[in-house]
Amino acid sequence: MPGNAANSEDLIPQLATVVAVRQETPDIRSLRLGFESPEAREAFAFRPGQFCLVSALGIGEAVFCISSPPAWKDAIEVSVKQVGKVTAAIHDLEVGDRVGLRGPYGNWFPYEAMLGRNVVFVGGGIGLAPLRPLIWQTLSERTKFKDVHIVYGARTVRDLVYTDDLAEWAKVPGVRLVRTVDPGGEDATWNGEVGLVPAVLEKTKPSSDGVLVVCGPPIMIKFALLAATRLGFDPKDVITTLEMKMKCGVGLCGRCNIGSRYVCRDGPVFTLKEMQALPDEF
Amino acid sequence: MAVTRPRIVAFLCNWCSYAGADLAGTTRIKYRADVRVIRVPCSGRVDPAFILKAFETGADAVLVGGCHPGDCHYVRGNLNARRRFLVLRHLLRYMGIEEERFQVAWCSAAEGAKWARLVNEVCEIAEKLGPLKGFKSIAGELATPEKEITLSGE
Amino acid sequence: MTAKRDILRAIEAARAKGYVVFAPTRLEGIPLLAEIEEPLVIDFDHVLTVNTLKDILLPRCERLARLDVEGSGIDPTGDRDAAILVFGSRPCDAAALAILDAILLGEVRDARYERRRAKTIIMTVACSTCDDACFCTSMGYGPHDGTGSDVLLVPAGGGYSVAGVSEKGKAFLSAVGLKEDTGGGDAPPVLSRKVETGDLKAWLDANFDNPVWRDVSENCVSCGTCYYLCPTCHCFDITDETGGARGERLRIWDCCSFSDFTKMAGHQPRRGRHARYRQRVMHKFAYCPDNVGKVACVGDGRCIRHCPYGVDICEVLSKLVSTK
Amino acid sequence: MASDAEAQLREKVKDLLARGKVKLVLGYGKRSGGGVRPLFTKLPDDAERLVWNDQCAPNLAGYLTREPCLGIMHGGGRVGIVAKGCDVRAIVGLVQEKQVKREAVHVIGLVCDGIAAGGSGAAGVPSKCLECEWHTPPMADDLIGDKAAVAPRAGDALADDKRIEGMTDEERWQFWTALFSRCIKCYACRQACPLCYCKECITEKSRPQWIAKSSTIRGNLAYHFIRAMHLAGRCIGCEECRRACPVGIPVDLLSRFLTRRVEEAFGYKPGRDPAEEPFFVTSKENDPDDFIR
Repeated sequence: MPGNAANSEDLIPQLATVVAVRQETPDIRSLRLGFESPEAREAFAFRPGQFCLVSALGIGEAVFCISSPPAWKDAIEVSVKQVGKVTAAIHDLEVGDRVGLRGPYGNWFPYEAMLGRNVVFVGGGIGLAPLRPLIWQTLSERTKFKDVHIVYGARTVRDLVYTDDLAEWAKVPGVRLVRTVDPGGEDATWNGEVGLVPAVLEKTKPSSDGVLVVCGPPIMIKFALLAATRLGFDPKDVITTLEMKMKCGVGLCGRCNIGSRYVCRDGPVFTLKEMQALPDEF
Repeated sequence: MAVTRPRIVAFLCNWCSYAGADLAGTTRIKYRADVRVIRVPCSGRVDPAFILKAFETGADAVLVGGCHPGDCHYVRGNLNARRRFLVLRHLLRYMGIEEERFQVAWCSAAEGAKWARLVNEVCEIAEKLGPLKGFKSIAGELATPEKEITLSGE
Repeated sequence: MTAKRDILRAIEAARAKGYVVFAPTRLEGIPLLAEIEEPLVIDFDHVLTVNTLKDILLPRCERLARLDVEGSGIDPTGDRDAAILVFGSRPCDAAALAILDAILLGEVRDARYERRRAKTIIMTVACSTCDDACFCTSMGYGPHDGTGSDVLLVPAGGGYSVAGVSEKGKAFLSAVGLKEDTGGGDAPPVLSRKVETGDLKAWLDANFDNPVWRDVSENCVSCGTCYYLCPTCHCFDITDETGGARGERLRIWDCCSFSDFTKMAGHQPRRGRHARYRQRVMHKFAYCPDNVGKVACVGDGRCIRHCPYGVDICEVLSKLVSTK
Repeated sequence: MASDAEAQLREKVKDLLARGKVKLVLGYGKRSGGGVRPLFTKLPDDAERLVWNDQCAPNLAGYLTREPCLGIMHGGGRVGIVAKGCDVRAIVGLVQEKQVKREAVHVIGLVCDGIAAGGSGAAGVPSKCLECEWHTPPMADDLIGDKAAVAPRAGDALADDKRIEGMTDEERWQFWTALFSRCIKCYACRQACPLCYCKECITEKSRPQWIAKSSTIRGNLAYHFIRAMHLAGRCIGCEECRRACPVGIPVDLLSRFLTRRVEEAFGYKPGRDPAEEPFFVTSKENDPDDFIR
């Protein structure tokens, strides 16, 4: 049987090298992964929203969204929250260590469809990671969009990720950045909002004539989607990216389905309209 | 002469045997260097899974050191463990692993000399039985290669 | 009609040509598809082997790569090069391959499955008997069906009629010196079990939240028997196992009835065994039709035969469609 | 097993459900194509579908630690269960280990003189039925059947064990590795076991990964070894694991062997008295210690 090499998957990662590590929060680290050669990076062509699988060799493989914009040509970044066996092993890695890397997989944010419109980004905790490349891409072509609105929150001040990026984004003309922490998560120097992300989103009343992109923990996504609906957004303009347990990343291993849609293959990016057609099992 | 040295894993209670091993060291009692010590809070902490893992990953014998009855820091940890260890020895034998490969001893913080003797004895047992082949035969690709240590003057 | 001894001779010829041969044998009375060295050990009298062609084409444990943990090396491992002949599997198991092909060789192709599939000849021996768990006819197949087979042998008056079903099968027949010889096949056995699933897909699409899922899954204890013995279940896990500096990356079977199948750190989207049982039924009878246009069930009946607690998929389906 | 026992059973269950004494009765019903399977009896009229015969192999005690029984018991309701002597021992074990409150189960004990060969998947006469000491359950709220009518089965329940004991270490290792290399890790043995009720099994733990996930002989042996230890002195020998195994592994051999050694050394038998403390959570000063250096 002749195989189409491009779509033939043997589940074997390539090697990549940890070239930089940044401690984002007490339990989140961002790793910059460099490739064996510029050609290998070139071949790893991705768009914001796609994900990859990173292996700690001998420990296992886990799924991460690519949190750096495609424009960074030297390396890619993933942000890893320590929650289990593989993520703990990845946290133990140091600059110079090697990892397995597989991808990019999945679909991506509909960037072209967002052009010329108001855009609202809503992130919670490490859920800012998949939005980060999209935000950078959007801001690099700022003039092609109307209002850009970013609402980002975490449990506490210490849990906010990409604080340098947030500062950069706030400086871009015409970007409204609202930061928030959950009640009780503020400290003496905090000058942002205090409140849960969906509530703060509603309070900031963005124009519903635009696209809203949201990512965060599952429970936050659920409430943010409700908030978006109340604000009057069209379900097909509300976009999120979902997480399910994945092993293969390409629609073969059979575990990341929600209804008949596979998050790895048909997602991870879904519109609210698409999600409304899925059973409530995510 | 190249010889294959036995690999002994010892799980030692923090409150007694571990201190006993320490004492053996500070009083400069010589004993075999083929033992790898793992400190545990109590012999009662030693889960059968630890022993299995030790054998699975290349140990030829396992030694557990705990407090003498009545001395347990947690009152009954060693006594409860004693039941488990008795059963575990039966299981090992039933599976086809010589039960002598799993040894339990009560050894207090004052018994540095006993510790040294125990290690030597368990080493001798392991040498007499030879390398534990069973687990190595099923480890396949993951079998730890036997490290041959060249000794001079022995 | 072709005599049994000629068929055994053809198997020998295949072995001489370097084929690795799998065939039904008995292990302590249990019919199992296993690699054989000698055609005389083949068991012709069983209804269905406990294991399926999955054991050969999508094995329960397969090494993807050797890992050098300290030196950070990944060394992909291949298969044995030898061509494979599976002799004596049943029509339902061959039909399952057509379903697996649709799933695993679709938009994204499972490279390892594809390679093994390409070098495997499926020489099916049609059924002369069936048991009360068999329901292939209800799923659109039959005891003498050739779907998925390369060669189909149908019992015929003590011998067999021989048909090359695929081009690959026809070529194999001429290579081992067996002539096609169709006609004169015995009448197929008549199945006692019949399940009507007419409106099933529509029912499933509309009833994800129906409380009846709790009732039909009551007996299920969430073991993996039905999955692991199912010829079409194909979900897998990828795991690393290490010993010191060496490791291997393995692909192993996994099962939607296990609670850790979808469990992530701090989030379990599929809670309760009714939800996991529902996933199994939905996957076979709704999601696969949506995705590849085929129901992922061939009616081999293993899940009924081997369920320790009598969960019967046919009864479940009937109960579902009759529930409002 | 007389059919009047079946009639009494139906009567009893109907009455319990009708009077609201229990919300659910776990019993046996007919299985399509012969044999029996568990039947969740919820309405008084469902009692007519209950059966009691020598095909009733499944031990239903495992359902007590699952939904919907758990929910009923947590809500203060009671669950009825039809149980043979061996099954009742599992319930006793669950009570001993505080998984089930004694007052939350209504045990309908049945005098049993053994399961038939081929009963619900068992290939031969279950070895548990040979020389069975528990024809009459050790604990019951209702007892059905005639104790006097029980005819013990002849046969050597320890035949396998004697054979294995007679082997050399080397032969035993070969025996087990050959046996467990067949294991496909479907976990039917664990799921069928009434005493394997852990919410998270050690097989699911990954930090550290005690048991290799794969069904290589390495992973299989580790699984069965640890499981045997977890059941030592707890296994009541109901053979559900053996009955459930799709590839015919007599999974119970290890745990039953260990439980017999526990009995020899400590005089402890699991599942005989709900007031007894479980074997492994306690100890005595004078426990055997001749193996300790």
